[in-house]
Amino acid sequence: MNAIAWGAALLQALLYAALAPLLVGWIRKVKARLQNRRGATVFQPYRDLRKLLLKEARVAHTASPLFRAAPYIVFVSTWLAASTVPLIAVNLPTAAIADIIVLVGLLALARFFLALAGMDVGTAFGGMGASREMLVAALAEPAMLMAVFTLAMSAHSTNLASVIDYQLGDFALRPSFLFALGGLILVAIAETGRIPVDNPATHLELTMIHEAMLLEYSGRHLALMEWAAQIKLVLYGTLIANIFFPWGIGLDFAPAALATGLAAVVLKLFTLGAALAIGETVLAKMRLFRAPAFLNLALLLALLGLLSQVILEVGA
Amino acid sequence: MSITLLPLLQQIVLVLAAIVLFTSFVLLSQARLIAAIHAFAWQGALVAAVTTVVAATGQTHHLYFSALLTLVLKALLIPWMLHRMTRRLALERHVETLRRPALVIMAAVALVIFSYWLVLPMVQQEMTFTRNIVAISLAVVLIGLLMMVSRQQAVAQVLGFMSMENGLFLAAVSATAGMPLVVELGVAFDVLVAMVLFGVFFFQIRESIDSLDVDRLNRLTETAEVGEVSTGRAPPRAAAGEGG
Amino acid sequence: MIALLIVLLTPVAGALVLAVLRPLGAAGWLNVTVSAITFGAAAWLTWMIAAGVEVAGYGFRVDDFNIYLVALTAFIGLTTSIFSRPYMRHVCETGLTRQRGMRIYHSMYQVFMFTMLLALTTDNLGVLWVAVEGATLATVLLVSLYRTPEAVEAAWKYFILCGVGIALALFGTVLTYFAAQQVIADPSAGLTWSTLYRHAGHLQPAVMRLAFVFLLVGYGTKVGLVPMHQWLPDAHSEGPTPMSAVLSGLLLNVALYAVVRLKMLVDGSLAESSAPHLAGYLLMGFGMVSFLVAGLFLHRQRDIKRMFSYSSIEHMGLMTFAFGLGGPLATFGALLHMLVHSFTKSAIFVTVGHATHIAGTQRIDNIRGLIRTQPAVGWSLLIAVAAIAGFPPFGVFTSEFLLLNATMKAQPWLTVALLSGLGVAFAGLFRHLHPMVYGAAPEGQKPVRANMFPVAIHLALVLWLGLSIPGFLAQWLDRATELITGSHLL
Amino acid sequence: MTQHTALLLAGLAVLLALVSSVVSVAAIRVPRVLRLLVMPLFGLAGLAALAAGLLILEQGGVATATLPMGLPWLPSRVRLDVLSGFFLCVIGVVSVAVGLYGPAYVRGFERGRDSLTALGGFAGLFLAGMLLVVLADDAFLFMVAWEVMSLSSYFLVAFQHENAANRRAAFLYLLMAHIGGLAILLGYGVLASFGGGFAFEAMRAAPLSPGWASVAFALAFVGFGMKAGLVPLHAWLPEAHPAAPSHISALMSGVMLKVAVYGFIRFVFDLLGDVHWQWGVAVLVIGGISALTGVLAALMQTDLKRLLAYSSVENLGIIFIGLGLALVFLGTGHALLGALAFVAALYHVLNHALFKGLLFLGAGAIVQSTHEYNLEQMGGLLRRMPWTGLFFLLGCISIAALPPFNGFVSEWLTFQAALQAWQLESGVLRSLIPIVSAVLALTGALVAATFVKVYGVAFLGQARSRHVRRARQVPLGMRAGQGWLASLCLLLGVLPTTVIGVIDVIPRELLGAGLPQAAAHGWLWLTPVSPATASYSAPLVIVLLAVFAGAALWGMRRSAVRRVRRCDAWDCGFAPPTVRMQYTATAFAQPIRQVFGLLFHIEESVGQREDGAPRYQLSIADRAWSLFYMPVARAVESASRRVVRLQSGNVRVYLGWTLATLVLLLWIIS
Repeated sequence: MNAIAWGAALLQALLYAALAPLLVGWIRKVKARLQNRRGATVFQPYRDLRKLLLKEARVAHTASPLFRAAPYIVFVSTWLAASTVPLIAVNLPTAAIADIIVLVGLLALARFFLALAGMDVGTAFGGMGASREMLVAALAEPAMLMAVFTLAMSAHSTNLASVIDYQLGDFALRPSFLFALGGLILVAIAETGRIPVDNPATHLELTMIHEAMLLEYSGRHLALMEWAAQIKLVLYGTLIANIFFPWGIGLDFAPAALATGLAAVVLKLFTLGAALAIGETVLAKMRLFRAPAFLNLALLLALLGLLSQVILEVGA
Repeated sequence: MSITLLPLLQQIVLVLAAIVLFTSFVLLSQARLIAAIHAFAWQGALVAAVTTVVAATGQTHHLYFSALLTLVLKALLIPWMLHRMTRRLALERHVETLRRPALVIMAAVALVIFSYWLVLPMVQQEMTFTRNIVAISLAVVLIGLLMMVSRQQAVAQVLGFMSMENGLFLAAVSATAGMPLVVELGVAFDVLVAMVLFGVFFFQIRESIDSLDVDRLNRLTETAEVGEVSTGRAPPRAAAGEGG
Repeated sequence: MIALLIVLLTPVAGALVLAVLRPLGAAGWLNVTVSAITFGAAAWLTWMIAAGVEVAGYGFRVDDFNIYLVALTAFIGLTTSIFSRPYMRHVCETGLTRQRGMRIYHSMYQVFMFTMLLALTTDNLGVLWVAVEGATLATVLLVSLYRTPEAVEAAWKYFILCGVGIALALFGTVLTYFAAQQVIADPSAGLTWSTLYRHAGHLQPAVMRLAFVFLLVGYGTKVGLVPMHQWLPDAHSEGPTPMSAVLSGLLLNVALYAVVRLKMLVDGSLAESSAPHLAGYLLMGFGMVSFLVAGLFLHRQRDIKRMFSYSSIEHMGLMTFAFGLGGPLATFGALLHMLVHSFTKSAIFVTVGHATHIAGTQRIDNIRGLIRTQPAVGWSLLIAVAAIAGFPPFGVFTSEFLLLNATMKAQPWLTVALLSGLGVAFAGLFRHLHPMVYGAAPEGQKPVRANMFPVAIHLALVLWLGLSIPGFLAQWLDRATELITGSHLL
Repeated sequence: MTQHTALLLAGLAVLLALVSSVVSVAAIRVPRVLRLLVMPLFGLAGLAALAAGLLILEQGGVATATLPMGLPWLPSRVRLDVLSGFFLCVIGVVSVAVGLYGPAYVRGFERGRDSLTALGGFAGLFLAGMLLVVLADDAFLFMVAWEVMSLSSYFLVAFQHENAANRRAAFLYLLMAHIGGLAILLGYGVLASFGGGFAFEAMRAAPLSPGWASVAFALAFVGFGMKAGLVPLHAWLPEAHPAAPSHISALMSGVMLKVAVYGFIRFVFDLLGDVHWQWGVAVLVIGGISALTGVLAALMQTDLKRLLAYSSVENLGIIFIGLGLALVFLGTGHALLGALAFVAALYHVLNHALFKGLLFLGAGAIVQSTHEYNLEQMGGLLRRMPWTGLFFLLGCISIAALPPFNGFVSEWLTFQAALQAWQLESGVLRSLIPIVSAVLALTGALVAATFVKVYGVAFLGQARSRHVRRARQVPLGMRAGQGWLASLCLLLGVLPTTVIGVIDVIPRELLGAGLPQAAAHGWLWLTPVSPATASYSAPLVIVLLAVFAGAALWGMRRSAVRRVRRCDAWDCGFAPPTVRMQYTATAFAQPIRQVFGLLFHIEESVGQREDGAPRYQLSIADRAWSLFYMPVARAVESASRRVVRLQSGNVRVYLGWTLATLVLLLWIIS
């Protein structure tokens, strides 16, 4: 049993890594269609990664060893964070190893090194990106924690698996979850660097955040960073999908259950991706200093969720 | 109780005491230094007289001695010393301008009433006589202090001080029939030494601010601002000695 | 008895000899010797008392309360004389005073010691008064020793204010005598403290109340209670430093001692009256006012010696408050505080003397970088002030600890005032101390010949008292406490 | 009997500390003594304290002894229980590091004019004082030790006193320490007057009415909070800690603040006994404010040591949040949850001692090799001092509460405690605690930002000034000191279960409730309440990280070209970046400054320098000054100005005062 559980955990870890580019490709595709372009195939991101991996890496003279270590740390911690989120089945051992707070912590670790890497070479852009990233994170992280605390307080657990079990167990239309969902979505948008907070497809120095930190990277280092970003996107998508709409996720590790779980989650992710794409097409990127307002809204929503949980759902 | 019931000697005591009080009023309002010294001498003489009378009433013989002491010290020696000093300081003609004399006199009167009111609670029948004497002497003491407050002339201040001492003597002899002899002597000695020292200081003050106006002894203060202090305070090296 | 006689007569003899002794060095040494003999005799006397020998008679009375002050007085007299020998030589070299001045200084020093010891050991209120007045007369010449205008002015103010105060005290004494005559047959015993204390219950309250006010204002002037304190900073700042040391370390104590003795009488007589604790409340009021006001004064000082004299006022206020508070704990604390304050404060004045010689001035703004110039002086000043500010492990903290807790028990809300006062005073001291000891030394500032032995010994004692109060001293203070309050602490 | 061995060891520690301070007198003549003898003794004292603490912690129980000092009716007694033991460990760990670090570090002062005796002597006294505070068993000894600690650390702050700023800092520090000490003294006074004695047993037995208990609590909170640097009583801390030599700063920030925490715990949880949840609310609020304002202030600093000092304010805030939670839970009768929050606070006490000590030692290393405090002048140090760089990085990760390091564990525990708020009956508390945890979360994120800034500006990029470019590796001893703390940071991050298993004895003996579940599932699993509620397995996280990293590397090897070519920075193809084009610390903080600016007095001005070049000025002031400190100072000043009128200088006025007093009194009595 335990071996199977670990196997499933490993499987879904690999799935995360494997599916991540696909989701990005899908979002790009949808966006292209919405903009009346044909757009590249949904598998384009895989090709990009492969291309980057085959290129030689170039490192600035002024870079320190940390510059070369960072991509691995970022990739690994993001990946580990992702693999603790039940993708196709609940009750994974990884979920027990690391609960929601650890998840946030691992993402913070990744961000920490990402920002340091940005500052390492000593270019203005890198510093700018790091500074802005930390600002966004400083506001997004509490919102994220508050949102998950809302779940945790009603589920009496910070263990994602048990939260999902709880959701599946006795589902009710909870105002707190509504707020939490809203908050989490906003956080996800900010954290994954999507419009309107950041624009993944631009190198206009005044607007970029995430890209500014990657400017100096190339070759496999860049590949790892990009890949990590894609995994992060899937992670947030899965978090939203599987916590708030857990139906279909496998309750045991029988192949059938896993298959349905996979199908279900892929379906959910593609819907979310489509929604995101639509959002990005209709919205415009906002000025950096309106981002705090955006994130304060997220924090407010999350906090309201927590309070309404406390006030309205006593004993829940 | 009314004065008529008192034995004659005690009546005399009361009369003398009243005159002592009057003399201290004279001291308070006397602007001419020499005259003030004379008034002070008279006061001393009167205190001595009181002492003798009390001695006669109470057959307490050592009081004769202290009466003699008082007479010599307060009526003769100290006035004489003051006289000499005023002459050596060329102050015979000195006339002090009293500020608001009426007010000062009023205050003095108030003090007299106050001190009488103070001693009222000492109610014990056989004591009314002494009680009143205590009131008088307390008044004399307070008026002496008032005089020191109101006069800015060093010699006049000393006069005030000495008339306080007179008040004390009066209290000592009339209320308590005299202190133990050792104390009397000690007090007298102290007063004498004090007088000598006062003499020394007159000259020291004179040479330091070439006047005896105590209002001009105002260098040692906290209220002065720093700049002024640097000039006003002791030339520091002089005050504390050369370093190293 | 012999010991007592030696204690009293040695200074007198010393004073007579020193008044005529011309050679300077010899005078200095003789001064030390005389003080040493006095101290030896005092130690002997102390030992006798500790052994339980009754020393009384001829109008003298040595009990647990005054004996420790006698020992303290003799001891500080000795250490100060040790310090004053080189110091005054130095002063003499700078030509501030002449041979004659030195003769006056030395003999008056001994006269002062004599009056102090007399005031402490006598059993007669009149003699007590005479002695305290004598102390004034002895020191007033020393204050004006340098003959600078300021010195003369200070001396005059000192003389006038203390003279008036003392005169009022005499009036109080007369009234006490007056009250005594109603109850004590033998008129000659009418001023004997022990007799009075025995009959305290019968003394007429109305008279005693009146008397106590005069005595309090009178002796309070010498204690330096606000608002009769104005002479104190002047006299301390203008007189020679050894004088300041003994004034702060001894004279104030003796005056306070007199007040406490008289309070004991008044408490006895007022016991059945409407306001039994009147004396205590008066003392508390004066003490608290002096304590707070002096603390505020510290903030606006420009002269280092004035500053520390204000801190003396502050501590005197604290002790007065404690004695007024009454109760064994407070009294014990007050007695202890008297001890440690005298040690610390005289140590401070000794150090300040050296500091002023180093900087050549008493102005705080011109005293800089002492630690750089002469670490011994700088550090001693710093540590001594830390001690006087009530930092452990020094004894002042111990006594303040006791006082605070006594207040806490008796009048909880007054502790707030006490604490804020301590804070204010502390800030006042250190804001001036900091620039003096720290920082770079100004140009051409040179170290001086300094004899830090008295400082070291005083601070060592204070440290010892702070870490642990030796048993015999505790017993001793406790007996004194019992004498004053009538109840044990231990 | 082992308890007594522990107590003996503790005594030995105190003794060694005192000896080290006495020995350092010899440094007047022979400066070498300081680094050859004093510092090693210091380290040994730390070692002894550590040993004593560990011994008593794993033995449990209590040992007492009586010292030949103190008041006649109150001989000073020392008492070693598990709480004291824990704090002995905290003191010991950092002191050992300082003992390793010190010898090489103090070399820097041998050429200076400042007295080495003062440095060594007061450091020894400082340590002895802290140890005695933890050991004291009666209020008197406690106060003595407490003030010895304050006083000696004050002398150390004033050590380099030729710098006027240091003098000011020292004065402010001593003043506030004194006032805080008086408040504590008063608090003990309340207990003593009810309990009838200064011995701690008597105080434990004191029958207090809730009102008086609250008074005592308030006094203790003010007194210890002032020492712990809680906002708004923190003003001295960012001034004093940077002023001291760095190894002392490490002790002050890492240890002395913890001693204040110890005092608070001893006073509130032990002596006061039954707590009220209202106190907890007060502590929570103050703790939250301290944490947030502390980290924001830290983020805006450009002086490295000041920044670290402010972050100490923040960390103490977190600790007090934990204690506040404990008070709330205990006050509402949830002993187990109280124990959980309590353990979280203790764990953070230990962690903060470790990483703040580490960071200050690192700062000291930087200062010694570059003589630079200002971040704006640093840069590129990682390549010049790799070891310090590495250790400092570990410190940054720990303090930023990132897994798998120790900072994360304590923050995780605090969150877990906060998340149990649903068990409380009162809705107010249930909604207050989440808000506090939100503040905690915000704080955590800002800390990360702060230390990204510190590390990025100081160690990454390129040197911004010549003397920094000439920085050299520091001697082995200094590296060893940092290494010791860094490795402990990692260890406590990886093996939290074991550590908590040890700490658990403290709440069990102090509060009567422990965490039975915490270590119930083996050393791998940390499950504070129950596995279903929350679980964290740091070792497995490490393992998985390693596995994934292995996988990634393996993948890279197979698929990617291994060559790496060095070239100029691309920087969007602009001109090759120069040193002055780097993002500065000020610039880094600018966005956050703009968002949270209203908490501070911020004055920005862009002007012209005399040479015509544009000039940017920025001043950030703590609002606490204008709100709390200036009014008091002004009040005292004006009061004294009024009072000195008494000393008008005119003798007649003086006589008038005498007369007036006399008349007044006479009037009063009759």
